Amino acid sequence: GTLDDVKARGELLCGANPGLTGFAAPDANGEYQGFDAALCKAIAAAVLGDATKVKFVPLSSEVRFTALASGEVDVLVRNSTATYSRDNDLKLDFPVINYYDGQGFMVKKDLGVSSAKELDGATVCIQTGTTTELNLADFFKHNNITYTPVTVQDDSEAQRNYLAGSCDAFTTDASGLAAVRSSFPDPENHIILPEIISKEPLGPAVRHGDNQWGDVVRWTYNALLIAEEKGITKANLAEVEASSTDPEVRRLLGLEGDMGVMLGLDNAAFKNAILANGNYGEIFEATIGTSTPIGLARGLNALWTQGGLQYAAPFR
Amino acid sequence: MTLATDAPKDVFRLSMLIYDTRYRSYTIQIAVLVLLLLFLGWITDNTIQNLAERGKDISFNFLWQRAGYDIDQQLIPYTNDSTHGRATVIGILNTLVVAIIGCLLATVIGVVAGVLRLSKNWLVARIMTVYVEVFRNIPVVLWIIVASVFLTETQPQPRDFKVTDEMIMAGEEPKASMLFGAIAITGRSTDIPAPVLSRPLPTLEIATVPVSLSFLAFLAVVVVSVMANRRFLTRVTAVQEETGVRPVTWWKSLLILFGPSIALLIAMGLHLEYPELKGFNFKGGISINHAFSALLVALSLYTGAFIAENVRAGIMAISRGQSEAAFALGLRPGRAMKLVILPQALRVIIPPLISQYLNLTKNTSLGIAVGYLDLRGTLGGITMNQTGREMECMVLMMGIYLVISLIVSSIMNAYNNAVKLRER
Amino acid sequence: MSDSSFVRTQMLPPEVPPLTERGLVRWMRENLFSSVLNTVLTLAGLAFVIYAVAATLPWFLNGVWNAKDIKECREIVLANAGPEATGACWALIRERWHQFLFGFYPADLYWRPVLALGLLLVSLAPLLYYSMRRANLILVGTVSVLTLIALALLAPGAALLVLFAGLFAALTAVAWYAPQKLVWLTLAFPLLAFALLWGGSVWGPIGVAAGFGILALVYSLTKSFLGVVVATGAGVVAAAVWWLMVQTSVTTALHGAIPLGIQAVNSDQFGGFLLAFVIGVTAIGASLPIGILLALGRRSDMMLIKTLCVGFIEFVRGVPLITVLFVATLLLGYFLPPQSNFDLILRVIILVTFFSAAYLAEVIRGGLAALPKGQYEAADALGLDYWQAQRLIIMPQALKVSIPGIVSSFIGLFKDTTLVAFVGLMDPLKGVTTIVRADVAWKGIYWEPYIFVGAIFFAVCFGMSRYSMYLERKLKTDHR
Amino acid sequence: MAEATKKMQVSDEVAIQISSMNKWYGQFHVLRDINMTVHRGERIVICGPSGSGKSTLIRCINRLEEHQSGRIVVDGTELTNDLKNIDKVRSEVGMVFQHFNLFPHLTILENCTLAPIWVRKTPRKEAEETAMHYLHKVKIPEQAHKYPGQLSGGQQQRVAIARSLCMKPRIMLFDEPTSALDPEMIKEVLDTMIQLAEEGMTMLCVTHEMGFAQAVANRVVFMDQGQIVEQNAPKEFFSNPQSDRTKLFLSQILGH
Amino acid sequence: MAEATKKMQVSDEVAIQISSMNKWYGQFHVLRDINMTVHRGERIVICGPSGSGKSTLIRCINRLEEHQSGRIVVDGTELTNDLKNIDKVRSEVGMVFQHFNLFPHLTILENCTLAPIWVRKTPRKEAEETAMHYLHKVKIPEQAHKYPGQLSGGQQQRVAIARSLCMKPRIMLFDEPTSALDPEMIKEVLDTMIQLAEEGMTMLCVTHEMGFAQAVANRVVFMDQGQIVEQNAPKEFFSNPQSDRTKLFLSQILGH
Ligand SMILES: Nc1ncnc2c1ncn2[C@@H]1O[C@H](COP(=O)(O)OP(=O)(O)OP(=O)(O)O)[C@@H](O)[C@H]1O
Ligand SMILES: Nc1ncnc2c1ncn2[C@@H]1O[C@H](COP(=O)(O)OP(=O)(O)OP(=O)(O)O)[C@@H](O)[C@H]1O
Ligand SMILES: [Mg+2]
Ligand SMILES: [Mg+2]
Repeated sequence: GTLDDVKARGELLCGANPGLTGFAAPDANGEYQGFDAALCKAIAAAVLGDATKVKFVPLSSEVRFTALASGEVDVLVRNSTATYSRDNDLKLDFPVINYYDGQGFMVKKDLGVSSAKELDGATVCIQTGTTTELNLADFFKHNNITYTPVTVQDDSEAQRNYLAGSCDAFTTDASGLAAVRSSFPDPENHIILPEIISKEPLGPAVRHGDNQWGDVVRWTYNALLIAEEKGITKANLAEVEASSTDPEVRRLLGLEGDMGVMLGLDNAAFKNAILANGNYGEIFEATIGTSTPIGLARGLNALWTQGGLQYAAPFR
Repeated sequence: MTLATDAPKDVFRLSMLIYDTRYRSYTIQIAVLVLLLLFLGWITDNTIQNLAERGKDISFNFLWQRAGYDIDQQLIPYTNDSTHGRATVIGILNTLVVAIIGCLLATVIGVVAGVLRLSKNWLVARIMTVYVEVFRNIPVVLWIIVASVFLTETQPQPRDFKVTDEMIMAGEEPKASMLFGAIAITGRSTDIPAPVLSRPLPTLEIATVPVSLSFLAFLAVVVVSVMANRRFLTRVTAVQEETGVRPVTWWKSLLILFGPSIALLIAMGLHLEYPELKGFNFKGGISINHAFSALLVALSLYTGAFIAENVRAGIMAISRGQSEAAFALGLRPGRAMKLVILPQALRVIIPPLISQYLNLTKNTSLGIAVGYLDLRGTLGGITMNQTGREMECMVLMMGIYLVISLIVSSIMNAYNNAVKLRER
Repeated sequence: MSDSSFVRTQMLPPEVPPLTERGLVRWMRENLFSSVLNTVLTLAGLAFVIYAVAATLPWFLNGVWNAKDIKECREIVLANAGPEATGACWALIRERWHQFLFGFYPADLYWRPVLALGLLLVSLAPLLYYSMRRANLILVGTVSVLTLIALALLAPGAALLVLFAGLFAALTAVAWYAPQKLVWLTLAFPLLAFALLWGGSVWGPIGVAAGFGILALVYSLTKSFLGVVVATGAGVVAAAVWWLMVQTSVTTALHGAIPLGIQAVNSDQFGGFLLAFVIGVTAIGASLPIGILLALGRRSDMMLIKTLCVGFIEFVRGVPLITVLFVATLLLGYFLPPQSNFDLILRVIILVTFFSAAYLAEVIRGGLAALPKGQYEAADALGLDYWQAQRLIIMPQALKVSIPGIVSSFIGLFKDTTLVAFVGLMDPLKGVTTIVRADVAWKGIYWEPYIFVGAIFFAVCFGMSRYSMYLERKLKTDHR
Repeated sequence: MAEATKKMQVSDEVAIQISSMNKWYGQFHVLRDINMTVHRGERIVICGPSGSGKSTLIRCINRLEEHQSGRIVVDGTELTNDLKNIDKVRSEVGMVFQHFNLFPHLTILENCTLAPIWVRKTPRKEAEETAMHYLHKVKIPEQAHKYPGQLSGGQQQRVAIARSLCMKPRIMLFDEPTSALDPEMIKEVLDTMIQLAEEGMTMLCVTHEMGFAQAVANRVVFMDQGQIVEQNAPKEFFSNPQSDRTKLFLSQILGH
Repeated sequence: MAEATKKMQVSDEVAIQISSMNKWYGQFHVLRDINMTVHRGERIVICGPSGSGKSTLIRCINRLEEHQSGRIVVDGTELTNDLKNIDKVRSEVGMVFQHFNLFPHLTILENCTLAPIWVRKTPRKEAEETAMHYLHKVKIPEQAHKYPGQLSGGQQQRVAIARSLCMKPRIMLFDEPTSALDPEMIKEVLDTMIQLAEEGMTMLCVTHEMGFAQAVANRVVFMDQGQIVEQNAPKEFFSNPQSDRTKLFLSQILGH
């Protein structure tokens, strides 16, 4: 299975978006940074014990699923929406959802529009090769209004067109909209409309049928969530390890039981995963949270305990 | 004299398969054929295995399924309820429309630039040289992007055209206004007046494609007038051959060419529908989106630079002696150009010209850089993405491009054979 | 008619032409204002130039070279030139130039691509100038000096620098004393470049070279009883077996026994112009032999072979490069045995090679057609066999005639390497530019990276096209 | 025959009058103070070393080159920048080039009828008859429907002569008409030219065929360094050259 | 000298034996029932009108063209489709073409050593010595390091002869070796060929140089319409031709 391949290779191949600010993009040194990138690093840490043993493969939206299917990458972490047809027709599996999103619209404030339903006759910028264009078509059709699509190749093109006024509205996942808005010289002049026209559960994808590998991805992610739930951070991990008596925490950190080995990993696997970038909350805050220029609130992605949807199965 | 003995019997030996010129080529060809078949078999086998492993099959059924996405430039009706197959046809038409208009524009640009490059005017020749060199030596993708950026970044927004009551009160002018009150170039599209008929003929639906009878009628009239003009010109030539003097023809020609069609259009009540600012955008008229314009402009300028070189080379290939001989016979420069230089230069220019057309047609696939939904954008882009049928889409797409190219190049070969200079 | 007889006793000296025929006045009259039309054209041209300069010059002049992000750039322009002014933000280039040139290649190893480029130019010398000693010396000398300067700037360490200086001095000496010997460098260059760029064990390239050795060996062993063409086939088959089935295990074993090598660089770290050059040069270099074979095949009188070659050439020339690139990323995986999956760059290079081979085949076919039939007949009459005739007589002449065509194919291909951005590779034009603009600090910057990349493309392509024109002229004169 | 030709009447009427003509190419003084009068019916051979300006002189006469000072009057029309005069002169002066310059995309017949039809406005029928007449004269009527590429060099040059004659010129200029031809073909062309001379055509001919000069020329003009160095009747010119340059030139030409 | 040459011994050994040979180009029967025996040391001149098949005959002998019926035996090796035989014959038969066909990208010396080195596998040193020997023989050793483009036509043809000789052939074929040359150069080449003849080389030569034929040939073969019409010793051939066609041909050739 993929797990053995990764171990044999000593390197995790992670399909990523090379240009989505906050989620994945290489920095000046060519190192991928961001929310999605952090998940890959955590998986690498869990499987190989070293968060740097990951090779990011930049993928365009058009080639991403083929790359995964053909084994070019082990896991695809490229803000991909989990859908029925992708699960079944494209033979993918989405083990977890690491970001709950929804498609929204951004318009310039001086356009005088406050609801997406007022966009009749508007020009809308949209990136091709994603679920967004289907959602968009459905939304306008459903509301009996018309629009002109301006299709563009990638995210930065979309923003440029929007800023230059090639379109009245820019549609993509709400997280993307926020990220984009934050980078504008005048964020206050743009508003994100209240309508969220779709559900966009984003998560890592793996090949259908390789359940063991799917489990590795799922539980690495769950470990990050549980860590946040239990208040384990990168900084206090050593301390917790020494002092904690919570059996779930002890199992998580590999102090008790054989949880890692059960999955074909090391018992310290999840500890390493947390050590890589911290827990889910830490990653969120460091990459896209309110303290970053992108400034996304946790919203749906808060832990269930705080009214969000992020809910990890118990670690036992 | 020694006589040759009888020819030895021609017995077949195995070694003759290699040494005998008669058999050797068969041996080689059969070996190649076997290798080829093995190779194809290997590939087929791999493909079948791979498809099985990924749980896929080969099927073109998706072409009849609902596409679900919108395309902003449609030459025939299309909505997101149409099929992928129809989206593909839209893509092909979008490819062809850029290719055809691009070829025409590039030819005009190329001929003008090529001729000006040879002009005695130093400044103009230099400017053209700079144009040709700059465009030829920078990737066409960059030009497409630059054209798109130029159009979107430097042109005004639709709402800059808006005239509000307050502005009238304050006596202010809107930030932008339409060219000749008819054409609006905005940062998102170019809107031009649309010809509309107030008394059109009915429209027929043939194989889900609406065919306008008015258009057919117009086409028929144009064809007839062109043919009539031909007849007229042959008659004029006959007169010239009789008397030696060519009658003045231009106004009669114009009348024959355009008179009937104009009459028909007036009869059908042709008028222009002007674009008007309504809501967010201009409505009415024909809206040409910028992806199209950018692709068209960039490809025409880029290919035009190459054509300019071909034209220059073609004219220079006609030796100076030819024009001197024509002058010495008393022909004026214009006549010499028409009767002596051009017919010869065209023979040199047209073959490379057609391969430039081919290049331009293939380069339309770079519309991907500005999101133009041509064949690659529909069939090889969104459709492929939404259906996950890479194999089928790619094969179909390459096949279509191939057919287009083969048609163009067979025209080229036919032309080449037709105009070959006769030598001893 | 004796009145018509005339003898000049005193020869006339040449006189200077009348004033109207001299100097600036005449030049202007002839070149700018010779007729009404010309005058109009001149004025229109002048207006255009003035407009273009006025529209863009301030932007260039207000350019900012030193800033940490685009906001700072805008502030500096605002401070320097006032609120209405616009200005370029070259600071981006200043910060990220290395990514445009090298992609994500490790910074401390930049000397390797630079050295490879230097060696590439040196190894081209014998192809371009054959055995012209002076031209060789000038080319090799200039390249050596430039490469050494670049290397020194990249500061790979004094020891290496001395080594390189020695290497280039040696090459320059060879160029002067035995220019033809540089061919050996040309032959070894592909493997040398591979070793330099990708690094890793030295046994890999040696293994590949061994494949060619096997080809030659099998050919020469079987030639006498199989005939040249069949022997070639046998050689190719043997080499293929070696490369595909044996080589990896042997080289791994050798590397295990004697681990020799330099730091390996993964091909996904390649980007920018480094990537463009790697794809362009490899594809043209590798497509040359394939192109030659296709061209020969197309002229062959064996129906099947001719049909195959024509079919292949016409197919490839009929589809856009971008579809070929999509095949490399999307479909090639289907055609190869399950689980075998190799590097995207390699896949792209392979398909681009086949693509350019079809174009080169046509160029070379032109060169072959230009050869008089007598050359083939003379070779036959002297008893040379098919490959000998091709190698010694036909190809040297046909390729020489084709060089301009090959150069322009290369220019076309080099420009087209930008299309690999559409399959996710980091080409300089779109790939690198996109990631640079995804950086929060530079978001919103548009023209500068394109101008920078466009200028480099222009310099390289223009240089090459000028060179090929020069070659064309030279070939014309010595082919009288 | 040769002597008969020479004795033909030369009228007093002036066909070409060149006076104090100078021409420069940039700084290079290529024609210096040329004075020359050609009477109707005269046949003049121009010779001289390569680069001496022979071709340039001949090309000035039908304004393929512009002169910068002095006057050229052809058949009473002065050559100035006036396009009408140029047209007039060109339609009266025929020219035959060293490299024939036939139009390769037209048949022989079309080559010959092109100018009459478009310049003289002759009806096609008539133009074709004239053309066939002259093609008969140069002895290749049977080639009329072939293309120039299908003819030998000598045949092509004869077509070129016929093409010029179709315009019924009063003056013919020849610029080394035989120097691009193989020896067997030279004779064909020279025969044609001699025949033309016999019919009284005014001819200026740049050539190194001294046999031709002796046979048909009224006058031989020797040029060097852009100047007319010597001119004389052929007999005197060859038997008794005056200037040293002429002597040197003749010794080279006749010696080899 | 000429007579001396002719008296040279001709051996009884057969060098080339052609019997009942026919060849077609498509439907066109270009060689018809050719029978011919050439003995070692014989020098045969083949002549005949253009298109009579002379070149084709000669090219059949080293299989540049394939014959369709009949036999050709060269030096005991029959020319069949067997590649080995073809190679063998080609390396024993030298051929000189009308247009020299030197390799323009190689120096004269390289032209001469190419085949010995690659076909005969002679060491380079030795091949160069041999080449210089033959270049001496054709009197252009000093040109060895020039390229063919730098030589005159006559010199090039002599190099072509030397190049063939370097393969030490037992038979030499010449296809109109002088017809592309200017008159002055023809002599140089003919001299070289005469010298070769004197040394006893078996030669077949297509030529219209009747002087050469009279001087060195043992036999003159006259062809017309693909057939051998007449063959005889030169003296009889020229003084007393038998067939009408030969007479007609000779009157044309010698007449002009
Ligand atoms: N277009 C031109 N520009 C500049 N110089 C020219 C031009 N045409 C000719 N010349 C020069 O003018 C001089 C006279 O040229 P011309 O052709 O008249 O000589 P010619 O006597 O006809 O020589 P030839 O016998 O070689 O034809 C030569 O030195 C030539 O180099
Ligand atoms: N490759 C070919 N295909 C068809 N016909 C050919 C070919 N080569 C020659 N011929 C014809 O065969 C005939 C004999 O040609 P060949 O060249 O042997 O004549 P030749 O006697 O050498 O004439 P010449 O003196 O002109 O060289 C000619 O009619 C020629 O047109
Ligand atoms: Mg001249
Ligand atoms: Mg012949």
